[in-house]
Amino acid sequence: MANLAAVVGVGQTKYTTKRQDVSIAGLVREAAVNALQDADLGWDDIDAVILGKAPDMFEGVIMPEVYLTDALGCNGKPMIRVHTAGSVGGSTAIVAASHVQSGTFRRVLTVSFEKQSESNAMWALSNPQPFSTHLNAGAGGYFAPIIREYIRRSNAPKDVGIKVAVKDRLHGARNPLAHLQKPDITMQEVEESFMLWDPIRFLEACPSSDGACAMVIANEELADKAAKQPAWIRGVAMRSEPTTFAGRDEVNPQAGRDCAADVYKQAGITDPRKDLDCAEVYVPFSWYEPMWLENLGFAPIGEGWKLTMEGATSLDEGGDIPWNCSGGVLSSNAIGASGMIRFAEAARQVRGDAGDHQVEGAKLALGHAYGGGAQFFAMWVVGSEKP
Amino acid sequence: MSQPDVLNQAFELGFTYTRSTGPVIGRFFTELRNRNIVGIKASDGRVVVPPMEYDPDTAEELSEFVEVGQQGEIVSFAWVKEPREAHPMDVPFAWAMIKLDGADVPMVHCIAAANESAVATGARVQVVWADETIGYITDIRCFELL
Amino acid sequence: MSEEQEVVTVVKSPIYLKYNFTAGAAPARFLAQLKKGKLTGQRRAEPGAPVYSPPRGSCPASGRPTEQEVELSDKATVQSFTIVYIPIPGNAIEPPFVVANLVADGANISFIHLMSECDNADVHIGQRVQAIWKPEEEWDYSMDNIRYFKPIDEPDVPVEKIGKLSVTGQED
Amino acid sequence: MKDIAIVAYQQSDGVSDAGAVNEVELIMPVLDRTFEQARLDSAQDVDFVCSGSCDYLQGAAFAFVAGVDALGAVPPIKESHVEMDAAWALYESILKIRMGHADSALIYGFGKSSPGELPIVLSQQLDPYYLAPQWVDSISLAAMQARLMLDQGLITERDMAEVVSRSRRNARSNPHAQLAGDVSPEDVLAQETYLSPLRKADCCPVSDGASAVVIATVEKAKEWGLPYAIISGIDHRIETHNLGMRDLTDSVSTRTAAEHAGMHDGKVDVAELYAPFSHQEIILTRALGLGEETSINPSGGVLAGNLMMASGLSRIGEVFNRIVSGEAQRGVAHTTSGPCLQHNLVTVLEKA
Repeated sequence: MANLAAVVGVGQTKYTTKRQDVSIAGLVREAAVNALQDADLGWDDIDAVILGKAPDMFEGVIMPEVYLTDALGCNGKPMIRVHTAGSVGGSTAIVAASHVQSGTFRRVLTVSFEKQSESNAMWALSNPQPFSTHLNAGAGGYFAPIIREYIRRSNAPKDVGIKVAVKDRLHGARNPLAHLQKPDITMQEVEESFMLWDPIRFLEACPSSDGACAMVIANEELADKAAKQPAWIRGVAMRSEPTTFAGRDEVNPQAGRDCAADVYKQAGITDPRKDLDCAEVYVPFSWYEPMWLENLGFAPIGEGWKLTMEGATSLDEGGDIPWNCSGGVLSSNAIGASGMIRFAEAARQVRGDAGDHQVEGAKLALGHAYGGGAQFFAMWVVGSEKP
Repeated sequence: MSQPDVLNQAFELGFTYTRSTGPVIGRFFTELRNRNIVGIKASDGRVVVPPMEYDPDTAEELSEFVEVGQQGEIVSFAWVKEPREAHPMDVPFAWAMIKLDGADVPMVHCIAAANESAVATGARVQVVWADETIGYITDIRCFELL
Repeated sequence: MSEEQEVVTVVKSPIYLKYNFTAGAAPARFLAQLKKGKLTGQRRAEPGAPVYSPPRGSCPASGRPTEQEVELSDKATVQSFTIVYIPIPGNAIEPPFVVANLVADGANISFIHLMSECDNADVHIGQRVQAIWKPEEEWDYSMDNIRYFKPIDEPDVPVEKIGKLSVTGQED
Repeated sequence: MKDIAIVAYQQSDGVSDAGAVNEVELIMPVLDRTFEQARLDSAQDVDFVCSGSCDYLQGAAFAFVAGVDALGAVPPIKESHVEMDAAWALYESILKIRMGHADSALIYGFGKSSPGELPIVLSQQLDPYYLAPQWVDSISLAAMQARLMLDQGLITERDMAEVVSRSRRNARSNPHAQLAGDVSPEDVLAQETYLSPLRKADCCPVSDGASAVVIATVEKAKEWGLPYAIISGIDHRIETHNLGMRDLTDSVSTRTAAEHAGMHDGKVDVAELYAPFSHQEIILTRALGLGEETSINPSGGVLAGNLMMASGLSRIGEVFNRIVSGEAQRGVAHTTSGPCLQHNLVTVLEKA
């Protein structure tokens, strides 16, 4: 059995379009220092550093751990770099946890980041290779047809995506770190926003952000003595499947279903909507909330949108299973960090440390990330109580 | 199946990145634009050029700038007989680790020299500034032998 | 430091790397057929194995090489689509335009391509389309030999049959 | 902690240009042979898969995603990736087994370096403000490191030539080697300098290729009935990114990693060292304290062929081969990343 491990420190930067006041190292460092301060620890207390980010082309720095060694106090320590596309922030947290859960290290620091303003995400993600079609209009162009197929299958009303876009921005307005601050957003404003990739409107898509997120993960002995309430890691799971294959269900990928089943089993969850108090789920395009509600077993197939429309996932509407109280990816998207933000925000909830977006009395929370063509999944469940 | 045709095509993976410098690198570049070179004091007192943001030994943020000389000594070098297209010079030159006067840690930059035998470890060099300095590492066009 | 000048906070860093790309064996075979005006797919050399187009070298579900070449029809079915309202970097096409996930008859997987000669509002899942090719003298090792797909007057394919039609357009 | 064993290792031939072969076509044949050796049908038969690759080698984002197409990942598998040499993917897999979430794992690394100009590509892993914009290539940095050693009398050019000579001669018995032959130190010294003080022979070639390893708990290895070698220790350390603040004539991080991996707990019969340049093999040999009793780079090492992102994993595989063949009882494998040996991983393997 895995050794117990817990999040004992969380640190984030403010998410914003351009962090022009810091270098790449400065950005990463800021989140790391915040996590150490949150844990009331110093650099010497860290045994290893686990770094994650999406493609190196975003910043044009190859294998950036080589350059970030000193910013993360790693000289003489082990340092590892994870890259699993958009799910990387989540995968990185899981790899970091394995450093402790394996009994190999006592306490580690994990950091994920993206400084997207150094380049252009559309360019970095769509840069064509010779002999290939040049019709790749960014991530939205890829996911829009899958969303269209979901709408066809579920017969969901057209305004479900609009509702999610409003709900997550209202959540984001409670979170001072969120990139988009839109406390007055309305359904009409989203509906009237520019259509990008039909059926995805501008306000139904995530922004492009600079930012970093960090966590300190410690073993049982150290977590018991932690400065603040630890978030105990109750389950970790990853799954991958190929981008395309004949018969693949792109709307409801099996890798996501399997990953959820695995992490729920570890955490003793049989009914996620009932057993979990909240969830931070990777929703970069608004329609992915109802799709993942079904994929993750919060709602029967074809009925995820009903939860959304009933307000079940809304903090403001007093929903029973609030999703993305931090504002989610729709409010802040520093790609490499986005998955880790979900994991860290889940930890903040069960630590009772989520400020104005706290779900009262949250004891068990899900952190979720996905990447590639919705083919790479990483999830964890964290709880306020030691298992 | 038949043998495939071998299909080759050159392509360029290119972007002009916008890098925000933060205060330490920004100060160094600002000084370069004014044709000055500054280093930074590490926790153990060593002067590091170009200035590092964080100390390798203590991980602390560094902030104490020190102006250093524009001449220095070659600590080691590599002679580039056939410059690559990306290299800063199109004639043979040396890459070198150069310890500037007043610095304790060598920096890497290039040296213009007629031939390999003109360059030697311990030899003195001085900065050659670019015609126009813009606040970037290439404001130091190269070093030349004294 | 001189007082009148602003402190440097942002620099431009051009990073341009040159590569010489060589297409993989499976894509190269596919492209060589396209140059002859033929749309092909590939599959594992087993009866009933799924047909991939464009082929990438493996049957991703099994991880085995796709050693058998299969000629496909240039008729296809719309599996899904998006209407793109923003320009694509490096592509001259004027928005809004339809990018569709199309499954060619005889293939079991979709590829993306443009749809044109249609009312964007009428495009729908299950719709039948056919390739409009460039003039033969312009054919190259490229999927761009097909300019776009346009709707044809054939009945819609029921959703559960999309991706399962034979090369003749019949149910497999 | 559970004892973990290596049960299979395969590598493709190191070639200077793999030509009309994409990522998945590069990986599939190696995995085929690996599955055959481990008597597995596919990646479905292991509990975890982890790979190492680098997008910039071939200049395409998400190179590793294509790798998944070689795995037969339907139904979905537990899978992860490091943008590092696959030896670190092995490290991640070991943690996964130690924590009880897997009993077996497939690890693979691949790289197609030939499309780009590798030494220039690697310049972009340096400090993005001070060094990368100067396009300081990886060979030039190594050349400066070699000169420091020559100047300080720590090595001679002949010492370097002897490393090359032994590599080429050892490589004659390695069917996957790219450069092999009966080359004497005199032959090497007779070459003109390339990037002085380095000669071309002092530098590893650029290679395309892939390699793969299967690891499992010892119980699982026994259940499978396969010959195996035990991974008795593994550790890695990184050093400051400021080249001027490192003692480039030594490899402190290699020494630390070896100590933490328990290398000195017994005799080392064989060592496979990831030394892309001849003088770096000498630095590593000294940092590890290896003497006459250790056979160094019997495969020829990476001077005989350097499969970027897979070479480190291959070093571990080569030691495994020596142990299961009975040539060695105990061995050490070393992997490096970054300029001038900045980041080093040491694995200790023992006979079962």
